[in-house]
Amino acid sequence: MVNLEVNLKGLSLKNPVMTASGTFGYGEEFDDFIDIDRLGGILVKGTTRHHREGNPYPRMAETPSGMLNAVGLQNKGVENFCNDIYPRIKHYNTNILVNVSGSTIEDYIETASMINELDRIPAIELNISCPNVKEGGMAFGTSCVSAASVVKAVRKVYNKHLMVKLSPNVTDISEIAKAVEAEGADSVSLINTLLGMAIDAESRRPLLSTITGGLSGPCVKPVALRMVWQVFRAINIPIIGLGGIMNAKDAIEFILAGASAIQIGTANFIDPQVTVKVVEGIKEYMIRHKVQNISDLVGALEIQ
Amino acid sequence: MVNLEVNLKGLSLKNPVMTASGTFGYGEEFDDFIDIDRLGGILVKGTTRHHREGNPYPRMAETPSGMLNAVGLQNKGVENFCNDIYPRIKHYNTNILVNVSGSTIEDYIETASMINELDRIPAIELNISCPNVKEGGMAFGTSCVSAASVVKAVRKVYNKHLMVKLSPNVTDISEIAKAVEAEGADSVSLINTLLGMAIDAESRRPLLSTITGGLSGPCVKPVALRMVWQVFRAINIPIIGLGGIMNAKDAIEFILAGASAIQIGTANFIDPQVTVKVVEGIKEYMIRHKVQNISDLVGALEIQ
Amino acid sequence: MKKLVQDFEVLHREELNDEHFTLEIRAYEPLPEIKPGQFVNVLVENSTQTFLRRPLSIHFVDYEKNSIKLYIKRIGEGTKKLGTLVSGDKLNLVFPLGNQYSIPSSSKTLLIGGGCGVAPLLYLAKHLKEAGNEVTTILGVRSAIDAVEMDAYKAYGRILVTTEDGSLGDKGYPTQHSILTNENFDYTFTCGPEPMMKAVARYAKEKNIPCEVSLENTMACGFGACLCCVTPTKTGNKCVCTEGPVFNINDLTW
Amino acid sequence: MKKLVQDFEVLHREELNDEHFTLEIRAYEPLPEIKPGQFVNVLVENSTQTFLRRPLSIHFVDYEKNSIKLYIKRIGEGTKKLGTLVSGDKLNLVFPLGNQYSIPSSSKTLLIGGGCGVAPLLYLAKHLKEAGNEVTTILGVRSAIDAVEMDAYKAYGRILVTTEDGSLGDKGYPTQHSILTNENFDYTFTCGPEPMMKAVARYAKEKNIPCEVSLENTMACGFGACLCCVTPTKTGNKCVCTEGPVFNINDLTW
Ligand SMILES: Cc1cc2nc3c(=O)[nH]c(=O)nc-3n(C[C@H](O)[C@H](O)[C@H](O)COP(=O)(O)OP(=O)(O)OC[C@H]3O[C@@H](n4cnc5c(N)ncnc54)[C@H](O)[C@@H]3O)c2cc1C
Ligand SMILES: Cc1cc2nc3c(=O)[nH]c(=O)nc-3n(C[C@H](O)[C@H](O)[C@H](O)COP(=O)(O)OP(=O)(O)OC[C@H]3O[C@@H](n4cnc5c(N)ncnc54)[C@H](O)[C@@H]3O)c2cc1C
Ligand SMILES: Cc1cc2nc3c(=O)[nH]c(=O)nc-3n(C[C@H](O)[C@H](O)[C@H](O)COP(=O)(O)O)c2cc1C
Ligand SMILES: Cc1cc2nc3c(=O)[nH]c(=O)nc-3n(C[C@H](O)[C@H](O)[C@H](O)COP(=O)(O)O)c2cc1C
Ligand code: FES
Ligand code: FES
Repeated sequence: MVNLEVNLKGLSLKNPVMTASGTFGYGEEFDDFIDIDRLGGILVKGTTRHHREGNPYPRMAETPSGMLNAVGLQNKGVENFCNDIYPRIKHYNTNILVNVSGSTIEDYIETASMINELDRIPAIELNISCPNVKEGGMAFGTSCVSAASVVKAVRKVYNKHLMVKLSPNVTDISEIAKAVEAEGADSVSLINTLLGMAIDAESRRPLLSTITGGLSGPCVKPVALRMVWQVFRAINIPIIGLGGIMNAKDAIEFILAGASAIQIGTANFIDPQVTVKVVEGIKEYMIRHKVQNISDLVGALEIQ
Repeated sequence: MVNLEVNLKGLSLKNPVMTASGTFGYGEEFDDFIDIDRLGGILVKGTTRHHREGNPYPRMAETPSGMLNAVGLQNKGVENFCNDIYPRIKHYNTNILVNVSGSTIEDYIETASMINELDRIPAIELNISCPNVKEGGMAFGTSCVSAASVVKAVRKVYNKHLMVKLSPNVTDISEIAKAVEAEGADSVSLINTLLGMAIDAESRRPLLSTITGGLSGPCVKPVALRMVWQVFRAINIPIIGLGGIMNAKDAIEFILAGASAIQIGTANFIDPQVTVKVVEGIKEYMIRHKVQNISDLVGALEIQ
Repeated sequence: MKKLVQDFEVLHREELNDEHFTLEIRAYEPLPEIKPGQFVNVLVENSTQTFLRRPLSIHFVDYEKNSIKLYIKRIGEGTKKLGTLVSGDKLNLVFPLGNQYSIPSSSKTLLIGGGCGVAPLLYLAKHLKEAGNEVTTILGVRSAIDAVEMDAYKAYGRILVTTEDGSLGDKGYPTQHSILTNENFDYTFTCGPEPMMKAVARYAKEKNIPCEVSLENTMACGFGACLCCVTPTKTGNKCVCTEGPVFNINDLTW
Repeated sequence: MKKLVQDFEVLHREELNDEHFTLEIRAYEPLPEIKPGQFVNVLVENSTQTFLRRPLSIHFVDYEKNSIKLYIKRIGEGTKKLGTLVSGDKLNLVFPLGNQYSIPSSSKTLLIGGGCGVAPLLYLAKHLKEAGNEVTTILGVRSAIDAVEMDAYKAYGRILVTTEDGSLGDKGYPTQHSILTNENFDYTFTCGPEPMMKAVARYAKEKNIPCEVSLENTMACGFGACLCCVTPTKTGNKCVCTEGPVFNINDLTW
């Protein structure tokens, strides 16, 4: 039989399929649709030190083969997560990762150290790339110096698997990846959303309350694939690839480009069962192509 | 009647609709389909100092709501343009702009000064952003210093309208725009293609001979609109907006975001008559919205 | 109430007037219990401009036929495409979504709908009647030709119409109907354009009776996963898709 | 030859076997002159995965009916969607595109087609016959069931078949047909999978007779504007859509 297991520097996944933060709630929202325990891992909502109301309505606009969002990290804060949500979801028999966001280094440190105490959370994903927060959430991810500084600070207080989520809104993503690798990141996930904008020509108004927002969905897949490929050749820690994955074929493309595991985001909105279908599709691909271990496909793009 | 005339710092267009370089050949390819004289201007193929064979086959891949290309500036060189092509196309009663590309500053200087001599070419578009050339074509557009240096050099030898085409593959496009404005650019056009990649999961091969290529079409529109909006607030010279424009509604969106004129690229492949339809559609919008001058719409996005 | 993703089969599309149509669709599996006010999220296939699903209220449920009826206004690509479906076509739904209108008992209830906001009211009227309430429905439309499905409402109570051009019923908006001054009600329920719902809310506040409104919003998922659909409430931002679409006006910041 | 963008109306779709079908489409305006080897670029509407047009060879032209016939193999989204069109549906074409096969006179011509590469050969056979040539067509298919439209070819000359499984005609590939060793020809024309065309080219070079092949490529525009469709030739990169799709093998780097 084919072996879908993935080992991300100590974090082991039963298969390479995870969910993308902010698109999968706390997992519970999908209980009616799928058996979450069949996934390699789930990334829960972006979590911050303090409660955040997020941005005003409207927060969403459809775009060609994609969508823009301006949720703005609405969440009840890390304490609420630890006390109320964690007890409710820790029963899942899959890896639960918390996406940690912040506006200051202190925020990140506080939040990460609180999550560090939770037995059933084997890893965090450090979100240094959210484009929807005014006070610097994205700025951290757009320069090597600031990206390194936040990873360095969090590394000191967080001793499990530290995944760092990179912003695609940069000139050279592999430089940023190298900088966070150097500070002890265990893996990198990419890409977060591309900064975009939508306008209603008739009303002459922006479609989002924040004017600009984060672009996701199949439209960003070519950019995401390119970045995974670039980063793969630049660093030695594992890569988690995402951006527009809608089916197993897309997932395989990311793996061939260099991703050890993948995340599925926007596709969950269109088909809440997509994640388990992708697990099955990857299996089917491996059987058809006589690939024994999924790891054999990682970065296996053939270039003459 | 509505007035569609646009004045781009001395370069006057009968309407804001131009074509994007590399997607409109030398104009002649569209003679069968439309009356080119009805357009505000046409941007002919990327032209370099020397003949270029371009990249090997395959050069194109379809993507969700877009395409990747890796043409690689195939052209016969500026001398051939001046001697063979220019005489053939100079009869068009519209603005013919030459997209000038290069690998070194000397290349840009040489090419621009030869085009400077052509009476019927009122402007060049300096392509410092083509992602398909290995030797630095894009590098110029991805740092303020190098962008400034090439504009400065060309400004010395080129004394007509100097439009500079910006790369979207940067962390902060408004910084680059400011840098080229400071060196005397008369206008900026944006965006060139986003660097992307496509893979065939079955054959495990990249779909382009160059592995990565330039993404265009509606999928990039949200990113392009956002960049036009950002640059509009950063500089004082006119902006020519492009990226995924398929119809008049899209064109209006770019104008509202801050573009004084627009270019249509990939859409020409799907409907070779799209440009004149957009001219008509803009007219119709202006009548319906009681807008007298197209310039009244430039940057007229309403923000509470 | 378990949410499902299921294919349905189109039984019948009925054109009501230029803009509106109903689509009756049958499930292959037995339908779960569906409450008035709930909605479905529909996948529009074979359309280049509908990447996300389209939320649509449940207009009616026929458990015998195992079918749901949708009441749809042609707006853009998605709804226009739905308006081309024919008997036998497939339609994929995520459903049933959202909360529901409250069902009082032995009360005099007033339902006010406008535009395609009338969609959830028919099924609500049925439930109200079954719970022993007296039901009065006012539909506000532009012109007589828009006053459709009158007989359906009649089955569950009294049906009144206002038209903007005065071609049928009282002239004006539904909140200007004479019955609002001539009679008293215990409960009011509304769905439609926001200005209309706000007028109904004002009326309810004046009369000091409960008022429930059904809000629309931009939705990506429809089941609480994306947080794209919030509306401000007195207790902070709430998801219209899970904590609504039905809200008591007392909870809103209106 | 002026290129046009025009709507056509589907007259008839005929299923030839599991994979292949023909689509006969009628122009609303009188058709321009169309040469054998030319192609059309078709807009596939109502499909999320076909952003660009799809190039398809012109299989046949009926000036009396003012119609064009396409011969299509179901490959992906685009061709599958075309395979659902029915009489009365509209189809938008950019056409006629590309160059053409040469038409000699009073010669013994050999046409070799494989897969959906047979598409342009029928119309070519007609032109060759009309110019007074003797026409022999060999179709290479997998199995007897794939040997379709035999009668149509017969109208213009001799039709031979090779099947990979030996269920009809000679067993093997079309370049292994016995006629190639038993007879001599003056001209050869081919269209199909590249390995097959290369085998035909080798045969033609051995026999020292002219050979024209029709190449495929990834196309964005189809009319020379994008330079996405180049093929290397002895005189540099050439556009398959304007300088081809038909090339004399002497010009290629094969
Ligand atoms: C809970 C809920 C229940 C609904 N019930 C019904 C119903 O029963 N019948 C019915 O006809 N319509 C209903 N709607 C509205 C319906 O979802 C939209 O009309 C539909 O999504 C438009 O899709 P489209 O592709 O036709 O138009 P688009 O091309 O997507 O949009 C056309 C215009 O409508 C606006 N719009 C698009 N989607 C929405 C949305 N989700 N909410 C608000 N505005 C939007 C766009 O901004 C645009 O201006 C409901 C909406 C919600 C949120
Ligand atoms: C000049 C020319 C004439 C042609 N004539 C015919 C014809 O008469 N009948 C016919 O059935 N087919 C013909 N083809 C091929 C036809 O264009 C492709 O089969 C079609 O574009 C596939 O579209 P799709 O959406 O079904 O598949 P897709 O989903 O787009 O692609 C499926 C597979 O086919 C490959 N492919 C897609 N487009 C092309 C292309 N343009 N060239 C080569 N490979 C491609 C893809 O890489 C992919 O692996 C011709 C191609 C050219 C260039
Ligand atoms: C509605 C929405 C909310 C998101 N919230 C977060 C978040 O809180 N933290 C984060 O790191 N990324 C967030 N993202 C980005 C996704 O995790 C993912 O990086 C992106 O959507 C690209 O993947 P996709 O194309 O598969 O959706 C969000 C995306 C969407 C669409
Ligand atoms: C096939 C192709 C070739 C192109 N060649 C050039 C070029 O030579 N010079 C240039 O500046 N941009 C070139 N571009 C980029 C376009 O001019 C334009 O910036 C980009 O395609 C975005 O616009 P669109 O989405 O309307 O196509 C090319 C684009 C395509 C698709
Ligand atoms: S639409 Fe996603 S949370 Fe409501
Ligand atoms: S397909 Fe565009 S030049 Fe040939």
